Amino acid sequence: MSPEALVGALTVFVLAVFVGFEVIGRVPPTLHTPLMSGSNAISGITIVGALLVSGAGFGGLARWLGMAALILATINVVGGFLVTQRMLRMFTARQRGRGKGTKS
Amino acid sequence: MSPEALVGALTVFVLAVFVGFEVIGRVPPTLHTPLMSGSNAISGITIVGALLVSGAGFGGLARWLGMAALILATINVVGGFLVTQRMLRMFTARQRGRGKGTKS
Amino acid sequence: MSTVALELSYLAAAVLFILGLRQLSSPKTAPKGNATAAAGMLIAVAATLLHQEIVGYADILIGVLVGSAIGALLAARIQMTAMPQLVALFNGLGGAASALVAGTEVIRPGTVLPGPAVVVPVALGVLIGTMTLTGSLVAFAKLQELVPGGAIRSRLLQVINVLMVATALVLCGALLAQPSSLWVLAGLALAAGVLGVLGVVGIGGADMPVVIAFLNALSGLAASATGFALGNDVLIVSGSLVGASGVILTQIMCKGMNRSLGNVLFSGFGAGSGAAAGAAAAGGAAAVRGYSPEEAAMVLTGGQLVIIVPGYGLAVAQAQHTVRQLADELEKKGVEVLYAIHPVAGRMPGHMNVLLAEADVDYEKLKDLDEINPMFPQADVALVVGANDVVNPLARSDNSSPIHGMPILDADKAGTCIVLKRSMRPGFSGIDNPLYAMDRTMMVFGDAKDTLVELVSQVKQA
Amino acid sequence: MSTVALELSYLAAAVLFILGLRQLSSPKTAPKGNATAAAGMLIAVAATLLHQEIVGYADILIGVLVGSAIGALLAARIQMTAMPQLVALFNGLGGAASALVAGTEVIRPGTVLPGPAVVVPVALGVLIGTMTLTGSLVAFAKLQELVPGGAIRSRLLQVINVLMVATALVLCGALLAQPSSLWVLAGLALAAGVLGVLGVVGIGGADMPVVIAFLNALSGLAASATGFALGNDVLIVSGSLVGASGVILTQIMCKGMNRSLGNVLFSGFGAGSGAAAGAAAAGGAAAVRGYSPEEAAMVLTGGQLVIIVPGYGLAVAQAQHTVRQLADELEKKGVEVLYAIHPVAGRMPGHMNVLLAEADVDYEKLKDLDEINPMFPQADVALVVGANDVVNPLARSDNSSPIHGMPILDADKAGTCIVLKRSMRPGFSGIDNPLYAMDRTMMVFGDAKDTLVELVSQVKQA
Ligand SMILES: NC(=O)c1ccc[n+]([C@@H]2O[C@H](COP(=O)([O-])OP(=O)(O)OC[C@H]3O[C@@H](n4cnc5c(N)ncnc54)[C@H](OP(=O)(O)O)[C@@H]3O)[C@@H](O)[C@H]2O)c1
Ligand SMILES: NC(=O)c1ccc[n+]([C@@H]2O[C@H](COP(=O)([O-])OP(=O)(O)OC[C@H]3O[C@@H](n4cnc5c(N)ncnc54)[C@H](OP(=O)(O)O)[C@@H]3O)[C@@H](O)[C@H]2O)c1
Repeated sequence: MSPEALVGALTVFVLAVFVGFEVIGRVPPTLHTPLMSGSNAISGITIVGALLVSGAGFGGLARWLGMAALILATINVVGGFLVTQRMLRMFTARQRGRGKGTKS
Repeated sequence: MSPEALVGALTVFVLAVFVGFEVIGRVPPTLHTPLMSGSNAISGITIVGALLVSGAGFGGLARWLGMAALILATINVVGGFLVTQRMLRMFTARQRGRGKGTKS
Repeated sequence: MSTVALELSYLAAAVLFILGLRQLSSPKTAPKGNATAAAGMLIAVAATLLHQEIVGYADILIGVLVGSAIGALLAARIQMTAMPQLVALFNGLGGAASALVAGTEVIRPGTVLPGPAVVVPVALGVLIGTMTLTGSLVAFAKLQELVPGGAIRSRLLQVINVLMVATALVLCGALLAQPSSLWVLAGLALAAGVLGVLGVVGIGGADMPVVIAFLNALSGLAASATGFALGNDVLIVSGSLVGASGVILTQIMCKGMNRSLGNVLFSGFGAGSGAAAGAAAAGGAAAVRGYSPEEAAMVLTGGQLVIIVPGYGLAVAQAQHTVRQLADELEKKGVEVLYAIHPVAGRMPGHMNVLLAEADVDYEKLKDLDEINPMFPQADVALVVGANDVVNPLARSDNSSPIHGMPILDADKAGTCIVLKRSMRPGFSGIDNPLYAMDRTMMVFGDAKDTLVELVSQVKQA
Repeated sequence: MSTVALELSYLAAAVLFILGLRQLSSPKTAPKGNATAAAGMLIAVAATLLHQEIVGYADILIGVLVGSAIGALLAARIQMTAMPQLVALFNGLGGAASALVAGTEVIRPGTVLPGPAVVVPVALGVLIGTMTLTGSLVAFAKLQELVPGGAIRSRLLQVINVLMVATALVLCGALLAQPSSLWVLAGLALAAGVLGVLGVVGIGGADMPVVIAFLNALSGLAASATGFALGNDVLIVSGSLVGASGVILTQIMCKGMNRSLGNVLFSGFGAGSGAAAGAAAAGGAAAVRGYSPEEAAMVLTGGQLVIIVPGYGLAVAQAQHTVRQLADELEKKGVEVLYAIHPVAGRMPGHMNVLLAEADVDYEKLKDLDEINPMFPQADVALVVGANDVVNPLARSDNSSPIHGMPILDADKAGTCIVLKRSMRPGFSGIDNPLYAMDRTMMVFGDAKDTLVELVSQVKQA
């Protein structure tokens, strides 16, 4: 990466941090546990890096490292989103149950 | 600009739009007029483009266009920030006046 | 200064802009916010001046000096009531600067044949920037009453409009083929200029504030487009911040008027208001009786809670200081005074707030719609100073009224409603206001400032 | 798929992540938000798979299948009470993946000698990622009670810590000189791993939630660093979103406990709690009298407003469903039931909310501190279920108490305070709770679930 590209990447980083603080600051305490697991799943985005390594046809160490990265990242992504969904369903189950009776 | 750089620029644009909506959405109606003139002054940032053109030592049309751009952008920036400051001072004058008496 | 250092400075500037706008979220921190943003601008300018590509400072010096002098003069001299015009003017200048910078990018000496990734943003920058310029100038002229404020519409204009859009599209295509053609660029600017003029000419003068907010958004987008053309992140970021701000303000105003942006831009709401006004004035005047300031002063001093409802007439009469005096006198007599601020009272967002702040009214006494409406039934007096549409009960009750559904201030629910205006002429929307004919309403005719001066002296004596 | 198309897909993914997180701002839209974010991930993965640089799919297939199977199994099987551990585990895995990807970037075949703009982020990615992994594993082990939860501290550990920091710094320097050296990289990972272990070993088990939120932030930063190394914007954006989320959660928790992050990470608050607990149990038990569930049930049914204060003991006893049953029975009898949720009740942020949501409690009945505290004086009963520190009045009154200044729920201000716990042992902070000795307090000793079952049947009969 050239130094200029680095500054570009830094710009993206800084803006994303601002977006993050603004957006996350509005999540109510009720949802802090799902927020934690959900944002955790998002941090599994390294999966795209792992895919590029695993699919590049490297041999030797790079191959095994890529494979390990891929497995770990996939666990993080799949597990993270599923468990978050499971938790969030609980929050809305009650709402849906009510909906049947009163059309709320 | 290469197509890749264009996508990078687009990323920056999209993130900044998110930041803008989050941040501006919190400005109370009381401050909407200063917000308008203040953000207007910020849009005078084209002044940096005008400076680069004016300082490049071009002759002919480019020089005059650059000069015109520079004058207009400077009016926008200087006038915008000053008038915003003038308005905002009004909002706080009252507060400061009170401060003397009660140390609020 | 190396390119990396320059770009880091730009990043710092962008961060300062964001922080500055964040501080605008409260009147206490707002002045610091403006200073923060200005500091960001200073950093960006200083870093650019130190950049290696800058070879001559003569032109720069002239440009900056001339621009600063004009800007400072305008900022210092402008009357608070003329703020809408000034913002419109600045908007236009910003748009013009963006268009010029974007255009120069393809025609300057030494430019290599630019690809579509440059030409498209250049075309957008020129197009949006020039539209912003001419549109803003028309808005300025209308607000400054240099030209009549009514909406001008005709078949011919519509035909020209369509022709110009077509021309602009064709020229954009031509620019892609011949990126450095000065003539194509000039043609594009011309078409955009005509579009800007026609677009705003067709909008009634009273709708100008929405137009200004919208032009504000456009000037941001023009800066962003220029940023894309130059590959400059700070332009992109600042432009989109301003664009977002303009869009949000436009939305808020449209909601406050219960209209859509399309309706404002294309329907010429203000076009017929002159005629309607005449009719209403003729029909309505007979029904109501005028009261004298003395009578009004007696009611005012007898109350415990007075809610002042300022409107556009306050700005016209420049009566903000006198209102403040009246409030002070009433407070001395033990009457509580609050101000009810409607989101679209006046002619630009936050208009009333700025006026009253100028008169040093504590901003904690300025209550917005949701906060104050439940208090009207307890209020002894609602003192309506040059407001009309924002207190029109038809908006609540009459389904067929053009302002139906617009949220209004419930001044009619106060014990007594004292209205200061010059005549029975309607306000911006051109429709009658049944509030004036209510039993519990006292109309005090005359210029708001004159009446208020009278009221102040009466209250003092009471 | 071309690079431009790939990057546009990544931008779309980033936008979906942001929109998803925005939708997490309300329980109603939250499930959609999670689905939105997952859709973003799907787009990013699909676009990557279609990219031209991918030549073989065999490894990918294996990796994705194995990973998905394990992930799905864990997500489906985990008990709600074990959520903290699971989040810690996932955190660690994400950090490890980031470290691996970052490391591979400099040692993979065909890499050109990378400059500092690549090496520095790679070093950061490996360092932060590995620390996140080992730290999270230790946190997992403590929470799962595989190792004792206490804070382990000694001079020796501190010396090793300092040595490791020095080693890591030296190795970072070495990596700059020899970017593709496998051994330097492995050494760096090892040092970071030891640092992660030592950092978390020194923190008391009950402080783990803060640690997990902090590790969450770190895993985001590791992803960001990897993004810098690969020049990949979606990694940078997602990583910083997660980083911001982790930082905000850490702040909230520290504020709820009235401690600074530094204090949590370095002071070993939980270290002495075992001893203190013993002392307190011995000293306190004599002073208070236990009541039977029958007596408590009578008080409960006699009230009009009962506020339930759940704490960590609810999670330990897994009594969330039984609490819900009790509330239902009380409501049938015309008693209003609300829940008071302290921000740090339980062992992770939002712990109580998740448990009660699992038991189908309407989230509108869950009130936070500011909302419920003014209601305690009107409440007939505060039913404290396995909570201790969050209702300790010493936080209000005793300046010398370690929890002084921590905001607490005013359960002591209710008409009667019924406390369900097993003994007089203190909670996480290890300090005595004078609430238990108050006149108006009824202690009902025993496992919360058993007591609640008893209460339900008593209330039914009443
Ligand atoms: N704020 C915004 O951003 C914005 C933007 C676009 C449109 N608008 C529109 O503007 C309107 C604002 O409502 P509003 O109630 O503030 O104003 P209004 O409905 O326009 O009414 C203003 C009233 O002030 C009176 N007036 C004018 N000069 C006066 C003077 N010197 N002394 C005393 N009275 C005077 C006029 O009556 P006389 O002539 O009889 O004196 C007029 O009826 C709304 O319809 C809104 O939709 C606002
Ligand atoms: N939420 C977070 O994110 C977080 C993070 C870090 C630290 N913390 C700390 O954790 C504490 C949380 O406060 P808290 O009031 O919820 O919990 P607590 O102060 O830890 O007290 C929990 C109480 O539950 C009782 N208990 C345990 N198992 C039980 C069972 N099966 N049945 C009945 N009672 C049982 C225990 O008493 P017996 O042993 O006598 O039964 C204990 O006193 C705070 O000090 C907070 O700072 C929280």
